[in-house]
Amino acid sequence: MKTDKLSFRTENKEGLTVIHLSGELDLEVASQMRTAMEPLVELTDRKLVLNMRDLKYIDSTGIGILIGIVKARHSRQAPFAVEDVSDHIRKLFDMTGISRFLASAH
Amino acid sequence: MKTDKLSFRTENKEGLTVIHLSGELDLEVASQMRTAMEPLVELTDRKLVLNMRDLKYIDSTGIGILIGIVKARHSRQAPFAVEDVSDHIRKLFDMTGISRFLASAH
Amino acid sequence: MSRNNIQGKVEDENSMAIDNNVKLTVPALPEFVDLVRLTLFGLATKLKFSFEEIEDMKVAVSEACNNAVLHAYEGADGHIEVEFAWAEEDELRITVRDQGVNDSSPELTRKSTLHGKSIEEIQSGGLGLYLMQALMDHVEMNIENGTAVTLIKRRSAAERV
Amino acid sequence: MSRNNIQGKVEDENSMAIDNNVKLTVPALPEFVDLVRLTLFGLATKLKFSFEEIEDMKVAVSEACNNAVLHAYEGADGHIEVEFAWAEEDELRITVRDQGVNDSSPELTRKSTLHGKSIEEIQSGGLGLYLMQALMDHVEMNIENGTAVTLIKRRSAAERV
Ligand SMILES: Nc1ncnc2c1ncn2[C@@H]1O[C@H](COP(=O)(O)OP(=O)(O)O)[C@@H](O)[C@H]1O
Ligand SMILES: Nc1ncnc2c1ncn2[C@@H]1O[C@H](COP(=O)(O)OP(=O)(O)O)[C@@H](O)[C@H]1O
Repeated sequence: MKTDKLSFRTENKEGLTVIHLSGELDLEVASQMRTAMEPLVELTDRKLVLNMRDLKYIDSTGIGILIGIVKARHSRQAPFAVEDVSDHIRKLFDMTGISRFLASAH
Repeated sequence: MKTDKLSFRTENKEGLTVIHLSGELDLEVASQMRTAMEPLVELTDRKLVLNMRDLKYIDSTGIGILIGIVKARHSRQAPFAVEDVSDHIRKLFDMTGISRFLASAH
Repeated sequence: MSRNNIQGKVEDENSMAIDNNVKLTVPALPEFVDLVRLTLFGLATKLKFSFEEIEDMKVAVSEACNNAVLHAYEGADGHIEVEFAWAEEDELRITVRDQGVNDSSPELTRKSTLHGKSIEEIQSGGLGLYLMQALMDHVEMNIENGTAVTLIKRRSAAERV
Repeated sequence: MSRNNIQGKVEDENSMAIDNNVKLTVPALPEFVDLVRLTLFGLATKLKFSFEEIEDMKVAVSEACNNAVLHAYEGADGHIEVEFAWAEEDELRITVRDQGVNDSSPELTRKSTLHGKSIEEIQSGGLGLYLMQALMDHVEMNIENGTAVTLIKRRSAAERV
């Protein structure tokens, strides 16, 4: 799936699915992001990782989506993490308090 | 001389001065451009060339400055040319009719 | 419930179709013209105009803004308002307005260029209105409590999606 | 003759000092919020805010715009007006206005976050006002014929030139 604004690249590893996000995760692409993540959240036998190296922008809309994923994976007892988070996005995660729930990936 | 918007790099060759423009040449930097070109226009024993490879924007303000240089060099019987002109800028030069006066550089 | 979509107007039973529009107001100073270009770039990209069409519009809109900066306010403070409007997805109408003084004629006869002139005859200046006309599909100038220049660009067929 | 300069207001004998300002109006739709960010970026760069300060402002302003898009117009068409004003060179005041409905309280008590909550307690939503407060130096909300959120950011001393 790919738009100009936000795109996803999937990397399948042993017991692990890494989704590389690139672009901007804002209100305009929120439903596209939710749709893309829905089936992945159900893969409970694999760890799910969001790689944020090329994510240029996120705000409370995106953080809200992450909270949804955190809760869905927790209730399914399946692991979830983010990796390669930029300093600016890390700051937003720390401010809002979501960092605690985004176990480091490795 | 260097601002964020328009910068100049001078390359001195045998009998030739090449000024590499980069950035945007618009109304905001017009007087800066005129100031930078004034002494160069007087070097009548050398050919003067403006390299436009990294020039991202020009409009009638910049074309007006080029007309001034064309006339000043002509009245001093000194050669002047532009080189590495992008398709878009070439189109503006052709539309306005200044192309004829900007002998190709080599 | 009806929502305007970026691709064009949506009509429903209860409301008249309205144009989509974006407006930007900046001080009439040289250093703000590139902000107009930046906003134009962002919007025209959304509307799927081609790179070349966007470059053409950037120059035409800057020419109109330069004129407002240089001629309208005679050194006093003033603003430029740029309105971008589109009803159909393939036509962008840009109006550049100032509240300044304009003693020129609003009749846009085809302006002269450097073509056919000798090097002694050519002069700096006077190319702005010509470039607006050459780069856009339609140009109008309205002088009344200031100047309003309307610039229309149609997206080429090849770019339509 | 006095001219406002981008670096701040200029006073002369005859006229009161006025604030410099740039205004952008866009439809209250999700796809226009990034246009607000683009204009903010262009302007804040001119004003020599640091990269990090600009990123902070982008998020805060987007949060205010997202709220106007999501809550103000209840599905009907509407616009968001974003005004950027600066009198001193080191303070940018951004006001995000809509003409919609707002039933919430304008008193900005410190909003809650996910800190100290268990995974079962945390919920999506409700972080927008918190982030505006955390990322800006000052935030005000005014509810009257719609909502006006004023966001103020001071440029850090290290960035001053
Ligand atoms: N916004 C404006 N306010 C006042 N006068 C204007 C405005 N736009 C154009 N004009 C007048 O029209 C003339 C022609 O404009 P133009 O073709 O762009 O050339 P130039 O600006 O180089 O003179 C200007 O010299 C000016 O007298
Ligand atoms: N522009 C607005 N118009 C109407 N209601 C608003 C506006 N801005 C904020 N609100 C109200 O304030 C509440 C809190 O906003 P916020 O903290 O950003 O969280 P969220 O938008 O996720 O609910 C919103 O749920 C809404 O009820």
